[in-house]
Amino acid sequence: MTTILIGSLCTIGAIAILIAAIGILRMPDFYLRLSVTVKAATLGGGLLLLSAAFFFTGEVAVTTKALAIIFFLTLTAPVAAHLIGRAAYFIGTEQWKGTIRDDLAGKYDKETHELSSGNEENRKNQD
Amino acid sequence: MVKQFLMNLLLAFIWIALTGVLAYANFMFGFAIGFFLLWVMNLNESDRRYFTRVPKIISFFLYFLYEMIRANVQVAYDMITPRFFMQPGIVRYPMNARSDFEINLLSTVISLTPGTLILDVSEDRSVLYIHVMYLKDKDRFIQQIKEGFERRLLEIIR
Amino acid sequence: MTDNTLILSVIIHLFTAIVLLALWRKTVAQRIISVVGSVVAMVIAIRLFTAVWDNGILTMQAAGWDAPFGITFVADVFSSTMVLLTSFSGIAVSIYSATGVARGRMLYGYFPILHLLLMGLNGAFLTGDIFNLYVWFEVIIIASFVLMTLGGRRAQIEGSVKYMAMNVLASTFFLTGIGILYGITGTLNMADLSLKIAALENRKLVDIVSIFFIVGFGIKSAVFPLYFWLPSSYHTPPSAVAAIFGGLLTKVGIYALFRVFTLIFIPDEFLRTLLVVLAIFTILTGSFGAVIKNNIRRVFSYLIVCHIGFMVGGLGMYSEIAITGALFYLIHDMMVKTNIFLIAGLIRKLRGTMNMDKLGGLYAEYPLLSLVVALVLFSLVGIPPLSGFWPKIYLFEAGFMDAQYPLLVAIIIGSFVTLYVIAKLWAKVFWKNQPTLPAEENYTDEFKPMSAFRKSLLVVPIVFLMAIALYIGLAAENVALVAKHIARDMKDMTPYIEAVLGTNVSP
Amino acid sequence: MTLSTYIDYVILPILAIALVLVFIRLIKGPNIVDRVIALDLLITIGVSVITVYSISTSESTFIDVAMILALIAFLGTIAFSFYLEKRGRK
Amino acid sequence: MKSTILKTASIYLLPILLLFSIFILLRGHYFPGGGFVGGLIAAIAFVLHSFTHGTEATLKLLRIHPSALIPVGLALAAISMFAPMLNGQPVMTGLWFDQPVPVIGLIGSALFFDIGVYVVVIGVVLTILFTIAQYSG
Amino acid sequence: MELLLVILIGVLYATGIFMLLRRSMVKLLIGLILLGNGANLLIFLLGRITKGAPPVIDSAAKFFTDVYADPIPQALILTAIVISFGLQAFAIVLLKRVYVLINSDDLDDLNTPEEEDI
Amino acid sequence: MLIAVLAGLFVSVLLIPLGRLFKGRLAVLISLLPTSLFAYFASFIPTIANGEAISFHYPWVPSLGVDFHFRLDGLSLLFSLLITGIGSLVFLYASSYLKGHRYLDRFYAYLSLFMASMLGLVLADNVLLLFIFWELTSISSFFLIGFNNEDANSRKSSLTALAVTGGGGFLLMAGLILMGHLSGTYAIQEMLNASSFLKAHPWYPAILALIFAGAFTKSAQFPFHFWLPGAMKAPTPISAYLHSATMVKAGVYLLARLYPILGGTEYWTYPLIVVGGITMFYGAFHSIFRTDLKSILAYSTISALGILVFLIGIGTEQALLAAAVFILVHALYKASLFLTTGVLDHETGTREITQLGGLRKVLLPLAIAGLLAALSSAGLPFTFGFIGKDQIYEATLHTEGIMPIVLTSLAVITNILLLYAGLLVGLKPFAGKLPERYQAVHLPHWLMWTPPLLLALMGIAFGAFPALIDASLLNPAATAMINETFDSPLKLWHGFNLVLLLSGITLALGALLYLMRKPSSKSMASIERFNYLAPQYIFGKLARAVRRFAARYTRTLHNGFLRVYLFRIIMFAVLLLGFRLFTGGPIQWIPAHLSPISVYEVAVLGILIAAIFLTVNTSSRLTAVVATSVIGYCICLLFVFYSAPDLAMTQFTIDTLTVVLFVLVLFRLPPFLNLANRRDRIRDWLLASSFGAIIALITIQAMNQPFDDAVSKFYGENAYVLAKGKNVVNVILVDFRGIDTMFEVVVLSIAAIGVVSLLKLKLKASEKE
Ligand code: NA
Ligand code: NA
Repeated sequence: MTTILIGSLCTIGAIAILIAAIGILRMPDFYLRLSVTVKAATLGGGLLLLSAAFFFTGEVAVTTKALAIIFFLTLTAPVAAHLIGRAAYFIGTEQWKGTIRDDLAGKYDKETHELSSGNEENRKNQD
Repeated sequence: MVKQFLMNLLLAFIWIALTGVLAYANFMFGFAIGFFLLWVMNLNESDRRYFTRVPKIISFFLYFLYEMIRANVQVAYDMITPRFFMQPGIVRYPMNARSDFEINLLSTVISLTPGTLILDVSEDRSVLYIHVMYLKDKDRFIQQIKEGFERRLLEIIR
Repeated sequence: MTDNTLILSVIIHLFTAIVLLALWRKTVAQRIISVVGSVVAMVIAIRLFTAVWDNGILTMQAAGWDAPFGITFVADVFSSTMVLLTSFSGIAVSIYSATGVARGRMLYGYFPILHLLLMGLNGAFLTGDIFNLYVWFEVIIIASFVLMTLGGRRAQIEGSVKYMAMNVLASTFFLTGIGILYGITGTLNMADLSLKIAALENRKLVDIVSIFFIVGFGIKSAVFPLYFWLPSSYHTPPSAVAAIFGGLLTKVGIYALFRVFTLIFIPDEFLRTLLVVLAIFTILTGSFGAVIKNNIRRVFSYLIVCHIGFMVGGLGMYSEIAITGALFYLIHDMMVKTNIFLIAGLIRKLRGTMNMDKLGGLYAEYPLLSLVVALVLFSLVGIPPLSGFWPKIYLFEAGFMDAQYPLLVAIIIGSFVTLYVIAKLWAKVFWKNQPTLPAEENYTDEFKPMSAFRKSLLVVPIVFLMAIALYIGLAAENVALVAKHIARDMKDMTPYIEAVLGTNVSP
Repeated sequence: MTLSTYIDYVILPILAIALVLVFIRLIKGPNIVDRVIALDLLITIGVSVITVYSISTSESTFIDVAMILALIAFLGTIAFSFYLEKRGRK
Repeated sequence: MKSTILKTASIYLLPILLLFSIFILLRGHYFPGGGFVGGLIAAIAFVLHSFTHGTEATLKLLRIHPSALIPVGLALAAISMFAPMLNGQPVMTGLWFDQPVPVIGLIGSALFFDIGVYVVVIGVVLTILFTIAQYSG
Repeated sequence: MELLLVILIGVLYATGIFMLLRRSMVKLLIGLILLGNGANLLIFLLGRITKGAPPVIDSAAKFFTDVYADPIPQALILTAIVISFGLQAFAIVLLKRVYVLINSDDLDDLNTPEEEDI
Repeated sequence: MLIAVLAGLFVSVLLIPLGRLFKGRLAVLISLLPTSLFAYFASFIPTIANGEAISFHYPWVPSLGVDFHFRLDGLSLLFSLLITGIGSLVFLYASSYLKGHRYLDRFYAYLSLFMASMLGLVLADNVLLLFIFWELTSISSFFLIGFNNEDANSRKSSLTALAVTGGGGFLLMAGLILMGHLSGTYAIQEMLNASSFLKAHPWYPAILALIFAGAFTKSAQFPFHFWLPGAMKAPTPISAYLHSATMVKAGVYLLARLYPILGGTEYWTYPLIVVGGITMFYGAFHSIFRTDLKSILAYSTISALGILVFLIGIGTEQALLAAAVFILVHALYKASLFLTTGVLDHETGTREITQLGGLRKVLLPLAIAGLLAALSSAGLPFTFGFIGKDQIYEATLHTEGIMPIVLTSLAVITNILLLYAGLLVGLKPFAGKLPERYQAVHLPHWLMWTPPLLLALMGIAFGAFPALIDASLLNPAATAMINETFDSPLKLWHGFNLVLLLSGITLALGALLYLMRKPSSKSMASIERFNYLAPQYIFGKLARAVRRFAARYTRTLHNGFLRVYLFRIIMFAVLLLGFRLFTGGPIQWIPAHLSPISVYEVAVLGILIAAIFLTVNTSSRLTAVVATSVIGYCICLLFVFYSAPDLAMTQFTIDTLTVVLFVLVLFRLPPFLNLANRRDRIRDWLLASSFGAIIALITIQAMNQPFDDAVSKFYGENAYVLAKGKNVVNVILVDFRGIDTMFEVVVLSIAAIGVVSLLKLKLKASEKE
């Protein structure tokens, strides 16, 4: 019973990861690749870890660790994605030609890298 | 609320000590029993937030899981089919979330669902810039997030 | 029999270094502690030497695990002699540094690293485990690497990049050799390796492994054609550092060569010939370089290379008498080479330069000091009966015995060039009048205005090492006995192996 | 078919293919940021591989390795972002 | 780096990583881990903190300069290495308390040695990285 | 599998050496890293490899009851890794200094003429 | 006797601190040293004359067979007396000659040291001990010749002298050691027993060649003679001492001393006769072209040394006796002439023969000394020189074959020229008219004119009454050389025979030459035209060529390019390893036990190898860093697959930190440039890949060996039981091999300190070292 559960969790996880891999290879621009991979991989990794947690139920410490890893992956992956995405934007990484909107354009201060919320402009527009 | 949570934890550990089985399932079981006992004991108390919050957390978690799987499948389908039908863009999203913790949680959640990714938070912490894969209508997207993740999340935290 | 005392010479430097680190930026206290530490280290080294000389090989099985399971430390006459000589050089450099090294360098860890370097050397001499030897080598490399860059002048940086690249490459060879050695024997203990390698049927593989050690240690000891790092770097650091380098660093490579090629690999005809050929080229290369250089330290650097050839040649001939000669030379060389770099530093203090063309008039101005220097320089040359003379007798005898005429010729050329170069140096630096230099190169004599105490801190180490060199020369019999003892040990390592493994190994 | 063989012959090969695909992206680039995220993804897949491998061999000790990877992998990504941002500001 | 998200995340991550590093340190004798890896993880925790808050802030958080950890750790390791000599045993011989302690297991000189290594590694890594960061910044 | 690892080791040594022979100091450092990895793997392989049996004694047992990987090469490599990390860290900072000095990492530019000796 | 030898050494050491006291009047007191030594050695004359020898033995370095082993026999007594006797006069003379000199104390220190070395040399009864003193004479003469060290020529001359004699010294050392090695002893008396063995040994010619090299360089034989005229840069008392009785005679002494062991064969005779003959003629011929008094003396000294070598080469009893006589004759008149020249130089300020004349009017005692010495050198009857010359002719005439004619005529010509030279120095300055400018010249302090006079008078005295020294000194000396007693009293009058006739011819032609030929700077110039043929010139050219070659060699090898150095080192390793790998036995290609291959391993390996090539080929630094970390992480995966969790953890954390480090440091570095051309890259690839291939092959060879897992087993069995840990790797790290860990941590600490200092330390300009 557990074996089947573990097996299917593994399978789904592995497929999620494979999709992430296909995604990073196929996606036409950096932001899309980033978007796809971060979560698919986190999901896949999480599922595989979950199956490990089930597999090692006899050893509490191991299960804890597996859960801790899941927790960590979900915590850190978005942060890392945010940082590298931001950096990519700074160095002017090109977006796909099919991109339909860029609200970030012109919002960064060239010198300080401070990001404005755009509220001031909105207010100005309203005035 | 914190007091009740700690009490609940304590009860769970006592349960483990009593049964002598140090296993996850046993802990969960002890926690559930404790929760139930505390719920019964606190029926007449004024501050009952703890007891409404736990089910909310669980429901948020389930919602998140559903969203994630749904979006994942959508993206996966797009990925393995030869033609892309996405319409990506970067969207400016004004948040209701204010504290660092709230912003973090919100952005994590948004980022973890496929199709959306937080690129940055504005300096004054009022706006999120989100990269969206399937951006049909900007306003509808903002509406979705507001009604979906942000409302549910703030309900739990605040 | 396990004996803790032999690790004391490592511990003393480690704890001195730790205390010095705790006294970060307190330069006065550092100077005192460093000298005290060196003195204690010397006392320990003397006691170790006498203990080994009187009672035979001492071993210590670290953590109490019998060899070959733990790391063994062994003090035989060879290693305890090296430790003793290191302590002499150490104390001299430690005292000299008190005024000879800029305060800025002391603020950034000069003294602790100096002691860690000395510790590394002692460790390398005392260990009986091949991988542990690698660790000690790395301690030595990184410490010398830091000492070399300390101060960050351009020449220093240039020198240390080259030093680093080639020495790390040497370590890679060494490490690769260890890996293969472990793969074919399953042990790291050198005494155990000795037995296992001797029993190995695949001699070809043994030969191949030994080549890794030849290349690795050959780079460290600056043997042709692996010597390039030495003349690229030894002229760059402060003289006190150069003294340690010149006196001890290449010698630890020589030590390792001797240790490994007498204990683990007994060189066959091919390897012996190889060593002899390398020795010849090393001597000639060093000689040619020394002849044309004009900077005192560059000259000395090439002389190091030249004289390394003498020792490697001794190993290559491999007879007891040849090894005795090489070891005698090693003992002499460690004391004298340390000193000549200290002297170069002193000259720099006096004149602000080490360029022979810009130097002069030292004999007229500092006659007594010059005589001391002369004694050291002539010891280096081997003017009989000074220290460098005696080993050559052994080497010549060995050369005739073994019919190694090209090597003999090379040794004669090397000796002659040393004589000529040193005499030229003497004439240019001490005899010649101080030439008038262009205004921008005007020097100030930093030495003269010093207090008598500070002056003595510079001079005493030189005199101390000179006295040791004189002892080596005039009481050559004692040194000869030591060298002979070691050579005899090397010809029959059974006592060493039995002391380490604690079993009876009948040959 | 045991779980172990299933993992060895199905799951691990899938993950291996994923690794290779990601690595192709790493080689192709074209930007340094592409490579950085490919690297990040490689590590995440590495975590998965180790996890699955530990199930296959029933050796829980490998989970510890996976944990360390998960904990500190993103430091590299952060460092690269840090660098790119600083360089961008120059 | 000016990133609210990272800043907030690092506030949670620092104690978690530190806790984890101690965990890895203490169990090294029984499971993979030990002073070395533990020290590296602890150092990485602080490095992460310094990335977002700046080196100065991290130094303030540490209270003592990391370079001061080096002699402390070295001394700890060295003393636990040489302590057996006072007993007349060879250096590095393990000295053990008889009673095991929960989680850690038996306490002995090997543990103190490992702790010394842990401290040195933290000191070394942070000294190197902070010095570079200050120099570049 | 061993044969493939042997090839890998050969490639690591070869490329390490090749990088060592470049003019750029960054490449030099990378070359040293590659060589270090090669040496580590060589030690590892020559200690004979074992799959899925780490040298950790079972919590219930007092010694190994089954096959286990040779722990000695692992300990040696660990030491070697740490040592090369120390060296690399220092070398990388040295690279920085070199760059500040000559505004490039071309080692040929670092050579100073002998006349500038003091 | 040890004290006698070392007394000079003590005095010279004492002079270092006490030198100031002896700079003035007290300087004379130092002469007590040689005079008392002279008296000491003179007291042995009767004993030695009786055919006895005095030995003294004191152990020093028995391991090497070098002891203080001294022996006083006829030969060494003759030399000892010369050294101390002439030494006494030179010491006295110098106290006045160099009166008030700034470095008079140094002068005496060097001179005492030199005298001690010379004494040691002639008294040593052990070839290595002899060699030690031999080298000490070289080094102390280096200081003496370079005494006027502020003069560039003086420095150059002393360097040349040291280079020539020192170089010869090393060859001599080789010869002596070879000799000692073959005979099993370094003691001369014991070597005598090995004489016939040595002479029959195939290495005998080599021994001779090496020993001759030492003797010829020291005794200024052609073509190594050129250092000697240069050595005239020394103050005249030094020249007098070095070139009459001591330094240059050392080579002659050595040959004489070794004659009983090695002499008498063809290998011995012909080289010595040829070299000695050439030298005696060459020196004499050159002397007549010089106009500087000391130069003339220098070349005549060379000639005289040639004669001595020549005589020892002939090696008959007469020849050796002649040598003994001529050693003494030459010492006396040459010292006298040098000292006379010194006074002339001192008083007139010139040594130019063309400018000097008529000085007998103001320097009468000197004129007498000069004349007597000149006559002695001319071999006028009733002078000691006459006996010397007679003996030489006796010797040459008593050789075999056509040799008598050739050798005798050579000797006659040489002697004619020498006679001319002697007259030039001893007579010319005093004869004729006194030039105006020398009217004011007056006689110097008596310490300066008595020594030459005394020496000259002795020359006459010994000539008139040879019995004074015949049996007591000369016969024992010759005996020591021959090693068998013989009786041949010196005679003034051999009767009217061929020898007398030759002496007459010599005298007549020499005097004629003196009267006919006026020395001029023109004649000097004429010989200088042939300088390019002179050995000095050729040696100089050779030395320059060697220097040029050395410079070229050094710059080619050590050209400053790190990559070239690395290339050579690796090339060396590849050649050696390759040679050993492909010789002496087959290469096994397939290891015995292989584990199965799985997909994921292959994938990781493939990625690894691809990442390696990406690292190598990328033009972006950052990509290189990314690719390097991929390599690290993949290796980490391999470590997991092959059961090394601790390694995997460490590799991973360290790789991550390395990335951080790289990234922090790489700021603002420009992209890689492809700085190497195609050819270089191909060459480097060839070398690198052959190295990689060799490593791979060696690994396979090593894997074929059965693995010995005793140590590993021990760890597995005892890690928990004895060391109380279950993670065996960790147990090894903190217990079994804890020492490694302790000091690996030290490595890290040093690296950290290094980083701090490298980045923070900025030395002030004033902080030089
Ligand atoms: Na999303
Ligand atoms: Na560990």
